[in-house]
Amino acid sequence: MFYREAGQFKTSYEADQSILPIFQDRIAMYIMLMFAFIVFPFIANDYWLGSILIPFLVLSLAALGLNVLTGYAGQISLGSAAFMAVGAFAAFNLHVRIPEIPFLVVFLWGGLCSAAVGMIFGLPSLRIKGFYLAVATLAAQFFIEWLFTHFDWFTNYSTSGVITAPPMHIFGFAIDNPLSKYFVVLTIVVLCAFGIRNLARSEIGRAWMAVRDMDIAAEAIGINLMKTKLLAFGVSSFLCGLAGALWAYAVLGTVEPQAFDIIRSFEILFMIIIGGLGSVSGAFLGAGFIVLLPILLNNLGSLVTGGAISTETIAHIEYMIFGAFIVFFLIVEPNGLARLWQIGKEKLRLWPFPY
Amino acid sequence: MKNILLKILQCMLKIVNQKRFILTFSVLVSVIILSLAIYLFMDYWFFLEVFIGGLLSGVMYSLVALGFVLIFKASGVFNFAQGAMVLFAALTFVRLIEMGVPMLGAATLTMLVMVILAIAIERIVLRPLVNQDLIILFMATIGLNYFIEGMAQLVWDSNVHVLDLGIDEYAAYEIGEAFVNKFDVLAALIAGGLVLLLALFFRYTVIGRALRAVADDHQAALSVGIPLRTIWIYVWSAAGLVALVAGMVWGSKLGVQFAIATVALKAIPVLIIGGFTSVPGAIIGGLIVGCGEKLAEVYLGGFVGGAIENWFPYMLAMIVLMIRPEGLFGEKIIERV
Amino acid sequence: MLRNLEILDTFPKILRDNSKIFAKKAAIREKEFGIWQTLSWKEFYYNAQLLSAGFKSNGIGRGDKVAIIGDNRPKLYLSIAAAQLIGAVPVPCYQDSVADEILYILDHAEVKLVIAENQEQVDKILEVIDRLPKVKLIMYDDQRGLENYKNSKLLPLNKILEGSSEKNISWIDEEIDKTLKDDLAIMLYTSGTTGRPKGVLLTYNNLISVTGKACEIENFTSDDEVVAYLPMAWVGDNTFCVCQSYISGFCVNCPESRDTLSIDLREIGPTYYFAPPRVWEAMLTQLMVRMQDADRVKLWIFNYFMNVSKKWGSLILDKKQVPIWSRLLYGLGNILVYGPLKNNLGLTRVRTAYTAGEAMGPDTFLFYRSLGINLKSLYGQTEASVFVTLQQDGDVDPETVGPAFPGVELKILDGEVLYKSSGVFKGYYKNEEATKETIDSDGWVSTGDAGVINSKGHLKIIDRAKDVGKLNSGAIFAPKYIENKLKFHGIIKEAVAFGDNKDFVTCFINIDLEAVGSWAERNNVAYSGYIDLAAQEAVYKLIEKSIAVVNRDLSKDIDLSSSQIKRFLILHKELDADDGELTRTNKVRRGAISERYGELIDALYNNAQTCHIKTQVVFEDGKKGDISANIKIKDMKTFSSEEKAA
Amino acid sequence: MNNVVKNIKSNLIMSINHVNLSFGGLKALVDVSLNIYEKQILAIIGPNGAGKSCMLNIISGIYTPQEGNVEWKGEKRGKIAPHDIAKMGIARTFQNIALFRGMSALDNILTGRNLLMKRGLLAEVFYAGWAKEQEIIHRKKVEEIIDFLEIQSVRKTPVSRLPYGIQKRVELGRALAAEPELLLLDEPMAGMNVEEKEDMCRFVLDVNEQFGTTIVLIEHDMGVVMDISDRVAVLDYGRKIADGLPKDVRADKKVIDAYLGVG
Repeated sequence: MFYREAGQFKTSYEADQSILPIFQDRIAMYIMLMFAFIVFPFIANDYWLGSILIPFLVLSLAALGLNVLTGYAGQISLGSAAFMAVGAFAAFNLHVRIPEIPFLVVFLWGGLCSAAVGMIFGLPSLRIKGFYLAVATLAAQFFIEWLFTHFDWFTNYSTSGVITAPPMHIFGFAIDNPLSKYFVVLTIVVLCAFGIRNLARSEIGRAWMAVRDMDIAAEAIGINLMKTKLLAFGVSSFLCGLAGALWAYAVLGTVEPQAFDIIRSFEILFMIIIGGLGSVSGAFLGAGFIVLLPILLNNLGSLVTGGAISTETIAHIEYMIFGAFIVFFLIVEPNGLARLWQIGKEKLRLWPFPY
Repeated sequence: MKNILLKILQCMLKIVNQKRFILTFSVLVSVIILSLAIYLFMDYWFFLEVFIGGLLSGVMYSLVALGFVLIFKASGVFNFAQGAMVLFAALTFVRLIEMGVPMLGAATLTMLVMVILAIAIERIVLRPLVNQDLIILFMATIGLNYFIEGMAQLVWDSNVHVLDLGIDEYAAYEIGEAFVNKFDVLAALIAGGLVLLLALFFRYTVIGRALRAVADDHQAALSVGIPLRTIWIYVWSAAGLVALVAGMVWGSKLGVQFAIATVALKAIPVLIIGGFTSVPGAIIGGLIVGCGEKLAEVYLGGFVGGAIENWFPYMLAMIVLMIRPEGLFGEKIIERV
Repeated sequence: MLRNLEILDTFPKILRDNSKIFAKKAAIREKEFGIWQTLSWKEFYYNAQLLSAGFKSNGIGRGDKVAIIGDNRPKLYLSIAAAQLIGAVPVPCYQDSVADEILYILDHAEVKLVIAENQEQVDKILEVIDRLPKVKLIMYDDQRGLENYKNSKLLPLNKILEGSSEKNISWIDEEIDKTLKDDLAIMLYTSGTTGRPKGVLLTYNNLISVTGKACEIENFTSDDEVVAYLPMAWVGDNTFCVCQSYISGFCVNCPESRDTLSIDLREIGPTYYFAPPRVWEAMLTQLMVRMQDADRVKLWIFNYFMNVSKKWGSLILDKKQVPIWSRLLYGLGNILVYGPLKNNLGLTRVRTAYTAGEAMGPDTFLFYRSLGINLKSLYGQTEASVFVTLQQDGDVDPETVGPAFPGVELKILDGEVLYKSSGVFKGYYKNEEATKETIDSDGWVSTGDAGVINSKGHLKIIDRAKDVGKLNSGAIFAPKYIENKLKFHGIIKEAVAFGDNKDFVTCFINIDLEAVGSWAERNNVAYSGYIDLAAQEAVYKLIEKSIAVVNRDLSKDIDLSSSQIKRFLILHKELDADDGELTRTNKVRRGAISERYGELIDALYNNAQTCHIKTQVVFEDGKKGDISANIKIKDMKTFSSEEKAA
Repeated sequence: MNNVVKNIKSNLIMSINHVNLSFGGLKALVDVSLNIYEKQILAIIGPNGAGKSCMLNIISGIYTPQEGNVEWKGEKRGKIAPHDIAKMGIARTFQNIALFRGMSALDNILTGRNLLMKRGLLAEVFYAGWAKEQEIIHRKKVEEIIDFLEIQSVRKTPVSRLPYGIQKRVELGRALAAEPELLLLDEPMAGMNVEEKEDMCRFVLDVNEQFGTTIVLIEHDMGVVMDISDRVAVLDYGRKIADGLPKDVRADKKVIDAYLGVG
């Protein structure tokens, strides 16, 4: 309805292959970015920033990571949280051992370590598929969880397994209040999102999707399955690792294995199922859904029953609703919210015609 | 006379030639060698104790695993919700008892609930997803898992409930210098009984045969007029039954609580090792995992700060996966070009 | 658009000038390999020079004829330019004409060089090459499939473009200076509705004086966009895509292929769009068909706002006074319906749209105007360098074709329209007496069209003068007028009316397969194909309704009320240019039809109820074959003055 | 037109020598030898289950024969990963379309060029420098193929939405994108109507003529095969029963029997 594509013609491949070829979409994107960078910081209070927006962004990043692996490359994983943990602990250790190192490097390091670990646990994917692989990643989940709980070296021999993340400094600025954290996280997440979008539209992205859609054919046209899959594991866990580090530093302020248990892994899986497999926007939509739903429920619960209903009960309802949604989406729209969004957009472009 | 001997010889050869036979055989041999070594070099009574303990807890893994196998055989679905079903069954059962329902009645009632659940699942989840990718179904069961967990704790509550089946949990038999927990033995017996029951069920009932047919080839089964839907309901109900029994056993051991849902996850390595499609596989796998993790815990755990039983089975499973993706007893996974 | 066309009095001169003043601006684009490959005026001019150098070196010089055959492709437009640069005369031919049609033209025009688009065209020419001794060379654009053709006369255009270089084109400047305003610019063969085509000779002066004026009126700028999709051999394309593009420097866009036309049109979003009525009508029909499957809400919104636009649209377009609320309503409609609609048709940016060549249904016409598309009909002829009359912004009457174009004098001489203008052609090539017949001693050109000039001085065309006949009752009979009235109904694609020297009027009907087909689907009428559908009783009923409407219409007009249709039949095949039933511009060839279908016409007048017919047809691949059918004939009731009063 | 064989003595590009292949008990191929000559169209025909596809899978390295060997340009070829085969210059299509359903026609064909592309994570993440350039360069090539196969109008349509015939074309395009020396077509015309078949034939011939690609194709439709191929080899029950010029093969007694046997 709002699309006016007549006259938007491309005279170069560069323009034709750009991320958002349609003018109206570009506008929409700019507006969103403007909101994220300018409007929210002004209107949102610390509660919103600290306990909704930042977690949302970090989880989106993790979901993005898993989406690379599951959505683009078609390799299912139940170990995302473990890779987050690796990122968090790697970052922490580098930081406490060599405090001089600039923070961005620290985060990068977190990502890289996680990537390395991810590739190791990705090795089985060369022989096994589907939930067999899922099991292998489960192994990663449990093993890594155990590793960080039982080896004090990782926790720098702190008496309790829980350690507070030291304060962040970037370019000499202290990143201590929600607002500053928000900006850091936002910037990183946006950059990553565009990075993945770029990958998706270039050689690597196509290789991934080829492997996902029809691995035999992919091989027959000269795609090296091993390299491609491992790369997917690497990139995916890199993002998860980064997310893990951010989660520890920007959200919790503590570094603890419990924050990265299997429940978290599932949470992230749900995000991409609900949000949409194989799309960047899906990661964000899914994360938004999963983050906002509980808050919504809590408020609703206290609103309806005037606080009579226990948070525990709400938690249980939450479980049920999540479960229901997963099943619902898998049945109705396996490609999730992102696909629904797509369809809506198509309809708008064709309006008033039905097809 | 002579040719009879020849026949016997041929039979022997046949058996020996079978791959899985060789595998189990080698496993057994290695176990024996290991135990011999232990017999010679360390406190073998203690070892025996650990070993048997492992076997017994292994039996219970097999019990849970059995639930997976049933459903997997019949519908190719890896039912991640099995754990939740165990929890649900156990909770229902224990709460009914707390309400003063006699044990048998409670059991039957719970069973009824499980059947209803099975039907509901078939209607709401499986039917719409029929002939979708298995991975999709798998993820669906994860959703299902969450739903049931939530429901179980919403309908009942999420406190720890003591389930007393009237067995002294600390009484133990003495075998030489080794102590073997009576309860575990009993549990093992129950499990064994159930396995036997199911085995018979599979072999000798119409549904059982139908099940096997479906397991072999869906399309074929459909074409010869086996009603897939009813089959699924049966299977899921059977899985429900297994869940109930497992729930009772685990519940009375650990107390009925959320934790026993996670116990089910242990069943996954069991299946990987034993193979998804074979009942005996589930049992052997369970045993291997059971004593594997116990032994590992006792003899290796010390070096690495303990609690390795959480991940040891998975590592074991991973190794098996790398070598033999279809597991020790599973049917080979063939891919067509 | 303020350029001195006194000095820039030939296209070569204008082109050279463009290459300076519009150097960087796009001259021509083609959707090829997925993107719009663009030539700036500078490049265009440069390439044209290279080509003409190539022509020269192959012995083409002043006055030589260069035939151009193919779809609208930049290289072909380049060839036109190139030919003109060295004073040769381009002769575009219809790309879909069959070998012997081409043979006639190439032979008659004494063509020396042929520029063919692709294998298809080359094959056609090679088929008859032996009978064309004058043809020295055949150059082709698209290599595909021509690699191992061994004919010595074949030469790829690219070879020339790559072969020749900067150095050997300096002489072209003098050539350009040599061109004079009265030199031949182009030679266009009119696909006469009767007899062989005639070569219309047009000078630079003809074209520039007229089309330049048009550019002024519509104030085209170098930022405008047109889509070139109409046959290059047709004067319209030449005017809009060559002359006007040169004069105002706007960009000509060539679609990727026939089946991507609509997509490409949408991508480009032309600001200046020309289409003959059948295209507009097809667009409308298709639009309505697509809308049929929309859900209720959408359909309601659509219909509601369509009524709004019907009521106010054209008024607003004509800048008339309208109540503010209706203006708002229209604005809302523009967001919800008109805007998206135009966008889907690719007409969002259209500033000026023309229709010509045939009469257009007032409903269709007004539909587009009410969407806010400034659609205007013009009356033109090849002989007049197109423009004879043109409707003016803000004063558009769908019944007429508007007042005389600036610099054109009009008069009606015993029913026939005559005109005089600077655009009047030099004459027919090698056909003196035809020229004399057309242009009289003091320069009046007879159009062969019957028409009237109304009080406002707007011209109204009724029919081809020679087709206007008399019923035995003595009342005048204007078949085209009736046929058009019929064709305004979406379901009727073609109609042929008979009645000259007869007691009453009858007609053949060609149903529109798309429209009637979708109607059939919606009313689940099963059909196997055109022949089957055309014979269906239900379809006859459908057609009867439309004819009844037309009859009622006619009955209102005093001197036409007696030419209401009494009997009709639906033809078993679509009238087709390949069978010689239509001209290449889809005009009805009465002579041909009445001899092909004589028995049917007789049947219409001896009140038979069915008639068997066997006709020979030419299929796509040129093979011939017979189709035969039993055709039903229906009687219609007619309206007398009393009835319409009631 | 193609029955005029382009110098039969043109040099050997691949030779398959005395190949045996069996799955468990059943023998798929028994002592089959086959020569593939440069720039020729070789058709492998035969009734169902004659081992045609197995033959193709051996050539494309998906199966390795238990006995016998395959020589590529005079060198023996051992066990080798399929993706390396592709790098050797052997591309193929599949019997039941194996397109990447999640992608557009354009992307499918682009993917066919992956093996000619450079890989560099960072450059591609930032879509900068050569990463972008190569995208554009290869897009050009792909567009030529799209133009060649006349599928401009569906360029950006997801393949899953395309009609069967067009999908087959896209798959051919994907194989062509790799600029192979040897092109394997597994029943390129299966399940097509006459018109689509004619198109496909034209494309196959054009590929062979314009790019000089050697083509091996499997086909049921005798007629089609005889028209377009330079040489025909006939398999029956895993054995090669005839091999030669189409006209000779058509006349061959054994072949006729084999086909009449199947009907």
